[in-house]
Amino acid sequence: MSDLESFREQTRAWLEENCPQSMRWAPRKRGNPALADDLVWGGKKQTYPNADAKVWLERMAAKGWTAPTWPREYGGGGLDKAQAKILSQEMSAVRAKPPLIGFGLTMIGPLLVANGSEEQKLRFLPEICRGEIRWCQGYSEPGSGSDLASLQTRAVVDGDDYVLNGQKVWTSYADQSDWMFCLIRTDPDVPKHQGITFILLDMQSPGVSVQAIKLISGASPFCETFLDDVRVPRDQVVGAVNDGWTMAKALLGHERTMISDAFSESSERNQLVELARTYIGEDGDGKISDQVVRDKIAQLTMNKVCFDLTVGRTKEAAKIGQQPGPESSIFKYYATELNKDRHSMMVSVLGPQALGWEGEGFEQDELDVTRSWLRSRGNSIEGGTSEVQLNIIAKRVLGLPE
Amino acid sequence: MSDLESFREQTRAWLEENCPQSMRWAPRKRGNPALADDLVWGGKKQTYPNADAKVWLERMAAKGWTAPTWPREYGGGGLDKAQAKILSQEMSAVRAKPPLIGFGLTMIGPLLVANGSEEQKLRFLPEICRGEIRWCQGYSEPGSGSDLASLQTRAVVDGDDYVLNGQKVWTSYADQSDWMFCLIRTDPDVPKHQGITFILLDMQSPGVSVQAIKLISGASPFCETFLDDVRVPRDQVVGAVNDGWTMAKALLGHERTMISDAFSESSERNQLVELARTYIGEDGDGKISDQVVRDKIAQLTMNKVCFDLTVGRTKEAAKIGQQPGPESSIFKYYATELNKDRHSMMVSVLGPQALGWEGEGFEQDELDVTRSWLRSRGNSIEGGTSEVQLNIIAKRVLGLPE
Amino acid sequence: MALILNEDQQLLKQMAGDFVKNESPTSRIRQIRESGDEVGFSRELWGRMAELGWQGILIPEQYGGLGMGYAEMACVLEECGRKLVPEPLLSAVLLGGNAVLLGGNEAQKSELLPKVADGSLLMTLAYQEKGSRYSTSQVKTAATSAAGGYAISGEKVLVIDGHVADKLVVSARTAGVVDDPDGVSVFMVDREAAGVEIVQQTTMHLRNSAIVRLHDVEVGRDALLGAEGAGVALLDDVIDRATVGLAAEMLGGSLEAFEMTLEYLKTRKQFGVLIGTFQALKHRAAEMFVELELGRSAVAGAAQALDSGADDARALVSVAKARVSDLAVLVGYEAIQMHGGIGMTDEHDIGFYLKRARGSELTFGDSAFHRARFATIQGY
Amino acid sequence: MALILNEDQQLLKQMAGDFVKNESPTSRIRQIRESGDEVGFSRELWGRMAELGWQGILIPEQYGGLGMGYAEMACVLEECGRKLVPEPLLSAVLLGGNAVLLGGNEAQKSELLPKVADGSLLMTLAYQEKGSRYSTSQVKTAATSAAGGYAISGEKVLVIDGHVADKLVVSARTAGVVDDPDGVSVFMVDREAAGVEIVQQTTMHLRNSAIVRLHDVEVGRDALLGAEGAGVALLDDVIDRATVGLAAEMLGGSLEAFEMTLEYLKTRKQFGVLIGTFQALKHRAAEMFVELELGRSAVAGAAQALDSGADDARALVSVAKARVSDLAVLVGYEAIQMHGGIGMTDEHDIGFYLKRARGSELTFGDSAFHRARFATIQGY
Repeated sequence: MSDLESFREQTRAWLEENCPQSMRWAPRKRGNPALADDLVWGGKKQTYPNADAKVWLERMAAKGWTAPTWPREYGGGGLDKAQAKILSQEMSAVRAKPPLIGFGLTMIGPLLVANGSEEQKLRFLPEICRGEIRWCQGYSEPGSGSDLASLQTRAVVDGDDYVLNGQKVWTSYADQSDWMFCLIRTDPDVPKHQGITFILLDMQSPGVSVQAIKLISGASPFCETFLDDVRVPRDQVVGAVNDGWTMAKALLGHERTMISDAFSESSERNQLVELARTYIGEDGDGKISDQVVRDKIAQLTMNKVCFDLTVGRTKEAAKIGQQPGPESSIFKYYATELNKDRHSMMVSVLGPQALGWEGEGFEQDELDVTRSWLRSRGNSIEGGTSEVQLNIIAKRVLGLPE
Repeated sequence: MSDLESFREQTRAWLEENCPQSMRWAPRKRGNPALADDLVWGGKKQTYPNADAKVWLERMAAKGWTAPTWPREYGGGGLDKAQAKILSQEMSAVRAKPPLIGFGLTMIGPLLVANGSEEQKLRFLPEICRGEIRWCQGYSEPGSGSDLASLQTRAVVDGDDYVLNGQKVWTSYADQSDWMFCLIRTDPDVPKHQGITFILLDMQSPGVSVQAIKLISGASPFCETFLDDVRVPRDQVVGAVNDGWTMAKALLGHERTMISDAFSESSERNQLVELARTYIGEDGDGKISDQVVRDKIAQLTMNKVCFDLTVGRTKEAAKIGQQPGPESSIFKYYATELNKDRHSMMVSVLGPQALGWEGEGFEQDELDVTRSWLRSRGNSIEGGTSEVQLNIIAKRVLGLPE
Repeated sequence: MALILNEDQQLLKQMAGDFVKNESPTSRIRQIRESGDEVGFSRELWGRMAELGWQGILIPEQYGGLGMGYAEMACVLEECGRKLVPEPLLSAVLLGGNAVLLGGNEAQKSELLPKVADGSLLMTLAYQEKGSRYSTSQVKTAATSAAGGYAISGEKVLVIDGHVADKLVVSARTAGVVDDPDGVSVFMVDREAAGVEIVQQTTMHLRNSAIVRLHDVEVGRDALLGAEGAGVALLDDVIDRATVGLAAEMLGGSLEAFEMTLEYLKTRKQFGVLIGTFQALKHRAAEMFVELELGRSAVAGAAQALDSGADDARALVSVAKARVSDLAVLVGYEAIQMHGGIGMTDEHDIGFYLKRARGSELTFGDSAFHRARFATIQGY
Repeated sequence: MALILNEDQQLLKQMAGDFVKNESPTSRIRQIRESGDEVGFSRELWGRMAELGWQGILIPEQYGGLGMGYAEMACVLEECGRKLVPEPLLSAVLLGGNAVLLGGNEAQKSELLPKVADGSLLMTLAYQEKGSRYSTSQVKTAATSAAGGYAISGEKVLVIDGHVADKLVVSARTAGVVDDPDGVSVFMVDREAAGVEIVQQTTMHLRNSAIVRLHDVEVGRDALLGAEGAGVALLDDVIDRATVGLAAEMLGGSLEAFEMTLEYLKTRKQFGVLIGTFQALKHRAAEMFVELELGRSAVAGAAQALDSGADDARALVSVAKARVSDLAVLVGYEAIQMHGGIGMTDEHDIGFYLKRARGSELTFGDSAFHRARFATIQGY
């Protein structure tokens, strides 16, 4: 038996024994976004959905498998790519939920592994792996919008510290987070893409205040974060001073991939069909009785199939070690536009039953459709607007002149 | 009986007596563009569709009613607005076809009435009224496209003449025309909108050669016109030298109105329905059996209704003496986009029977649908592209910044 | 056709616009939402509207109204739509008032219309049921013969301003089965009648609405509007008229959202320049303008057709509702997108316009419904 | 799934692209049109394609082919589509060849497939009739029993390359009435057989086509492909495969038209600047790029599904044809519009791409047809 085969056997056995039943996906519900509430984001404010969730995280963290490929000395699993793939496959096989998710593992952690100082790695990575700190991202500012490099929050040196003043907006779950990684202007006298530094900020620092932003959907996934003479030790800079844009670009790429990934689950594909059967009805042959609605649902479903196939092309290329091709530039744009179209159509299918906000006369599922629809309108704004995505395609892929 | 009432009675009687039966619209065919072939454009190359057409033109021209509001001394009818309206109403009442159409009556004639020299008026207007000369418009040049002011055809003074060199394209029916009104650069050293002069050119002049441009539809409504040391007397300038742009702007407005007018006939509204009944079929209730097709036809028909109502608003405003409102800025854009959509849908409805170009296997009506569809694609290019129209709306109506 | 406003109409519109701007900014609807105000509008402002005669615009002079038409009503509702004015014009006048005007006998009209016209009586139409979608014949609520009249039982939903209406115009089946176009009758029911239960609903688009439950509610024969069993035709006529009113309101909302967005394009900077300089946004703004002008024409055409009693009025009502439905949603979507992140916040008013746009789209039939209806009317 | 090309496929595609670029520029199709050439393609080039093995790609090795799949066939057809190559691959291999491969018995396959593979036999499918639209069961052509076989009478239209095909695969009704899915049979008919009349058609999209009239054409029992009366299933299978081939060709044509337009945007000046700097055009170009990438995925997905015999192959064929139909028409329309006046002239090649786009759209079902078919397959 090869080393990998024996690793697979051991892993499977360990997972079977250690993954609590309640931490396994129900077969049909996979990909239902409502279930994301069950997942553990970590951090000091984490309240575990149940005791099993905590046990599962502790067991996985002890093996370093919350961050399988990070070095063991930083709390990771020290697995190579082949082993990590096996772990992922075996987790799927037992339908194990991820023990821990969040920006620590997917964004700032990888950046620190690659670009952090040894001190930073030793200080932050083990805490991230154990789910002890939750991170948020402080990029956008009021007025910066799509033009991220125009940010105004300032840091000035004072002894061993930077002193920060300014305001960040659209910080996802800043109110739930312990630390923020942010972009701060450290040199106002150079072109705007220069003079920006990537800084790690303890949200408990004096002068930090956070206010949730309520969205049109009624939910508050984002916050405003005010920085008022906040002192940050200078060793909390990642990368070189004034080289924050380089750091940010890598992470921005991560964010775009995450957002489009979030919509690539195919189990929801036929939710529209189910809604149409319920709200529009079907004819004697089981066809949706309104052919116009049926035509539109078929169009949206085909769009999704084509998108999934396109993602599939990139994944196949990645498997054989190729770089993502030009097709990957469409992911953020198309996934978010498609998601908006799908939600918009769901509201049309519900008809008058989509008019509810809360209270009597509407089922919870109906209220969810309406609020999810409203939330979906932000998809083409956050993480790079659709307009910016089209600009990028026109410039970088098509080479159209400025 | 008021003067107007008696004018109406006399007019009606005269029309009844003098308008040949063959020069009256068949009630159902009104507005069918195929019939435009019956109409008389005038000019030396005119071949009359039948003897009645010639008689009808001569009778109307003798009364000055080919150009009812132009002064009598220039061959017009000398009618005031109220009388002209009555003439128009009475012509409609007997379904009289216009005795004469073309750029002479609708474009260069009105410009000469307003801006021509006395000599020019006496020379050209009577000939226009009698249908003896046909005009074409020489604006566009190769490379000028939407950017009309970039034209390069040059005129230099030589004695009493200008000597012209250059090339015009997209001249509608230059091969059928006797004269061209054109824009020529007379001063290359000033900003491009200046230094342009409006010149009348005899197409028989030595050095003028014309070549028809074949379109993707197979038809050749446009020509290229080459000017090679063409001598034009300086008294054939309209308006001031180097003030051609002012002259052109008035006429360009006319052209845009004409193009949109051409699509505002509503008798074609249900041609799509008839085609769908034939090529798609209907159910037991007489409904188009494919609901998706039916939905699209209803959409296109509604678009047409809304457009007609919008034109109606402008017409009503004009009747009470108001200037056209901002709604008139959408006419060219929307009429052409709608016409394209309608033709595109007609091809879809025909399905495989739209695949013909000529010869066996296809009805003439089917071939006409296909060729008209191809021709329609040019609607949003000629007379100011849709993009230019949107630019104009954004700038002039919405006041968006440059 | 009278597709443009005459001087009187222009004056009416101007005055309505000023009144709305001064007395009912968009902040009102936010305040009402936050306060959880159960009335959901201002009785004082309602009284002042009555002084201006708005409730009486459509009511003939013999019944105390102004005897004007839909062209005038549309002027007022377009302006109200701009600021999402919550006062119950749509329910009291266009639904309730019209039910009496079109369906009532002389006695009913003489008694009720003057009170509608002076604003003292709030009426509304309760015709929708859960699952009935946009149909007037999908009626499960039943009216059975009872001593001296009828006993009505059933549940109506999304009854516009049903939480405050004094009189509810209710559709109920006196014969036939669900979806049968015959056998539906229309009754007036007092909110105070025994067996009437009214539950306020909270809607996404902040349109005051209620569930009306009827438990063996007894009404006399004089509660019947129009002939027994012939209610669908009456309901369709009433809803057609309310639809034109709603379309005018939607046009106003779309214009306001568009103008807010245009203003944003002219003041917001990104990448060092005003975002209104980006040609892609310019073209999209120009396309919205095109749609707005077409929508304006469609509303004017439908209003004019109702006023002149034109044969094609129903077709033009469908044209108008289909057009402004698509228009309002387009503008709502583009407004949010062009505002960017701030447009997604509850704090910014622009979100109200998107919600109202889709809420109104899904009231009295969406554009697909009206395209199908239009095709049917046109015989294909 | 194999959605990306392996090294062999990349090499095949590269070679096909070079061959097409060198041997068959778009000017060929213009020359053929102008000359009125009755053959409509080059037998010499056809022979050289056979040397490259293109006709044999789909044919199993035991019948003299290369035994490759639709992924490989799509590589070649995409490149042919770029230059509107007129040689009869679609008819001879994907229609005619597939009819034998999927419907033939061992004797028929052994006899005919080697000749298809080496290019010596031209076959095609004659299934469309006037008014049959995209249906395989709308068959009026009748085959009645005759001595030793059948006598076939009827008219087929838009038979691709029917003017040169040596053998016509003809659908004819042996039982049932028009539109009955049962009772259609599929026969092979020699072009030289008595009673066969072939009239070349002139199509808008310059696809060589013919009317085939059958006047009591007698064929033997061995002319039957598959079981009598079970022809619709065979026809649908054959046309599915040809549809993927056509979709690949359409993808190629769309790519070429898009690239021509992109080049124009980068070189054409208006108002003193390159028109490719206008953001509105940039965004539209980027949107076309998005559609092209999705179209590429759809074609790859359908080809892969056929190659792997996947259950959802038919659904994916519909996804691919619907996608590239809309894609090709979009690109065709935008290409003309962005080229401006010059794009409207017959002299410029871009018009060929629009014509071919719609011609192919209306062949084997347009996008609406395939959306409806997809929904049916998916059970809704």
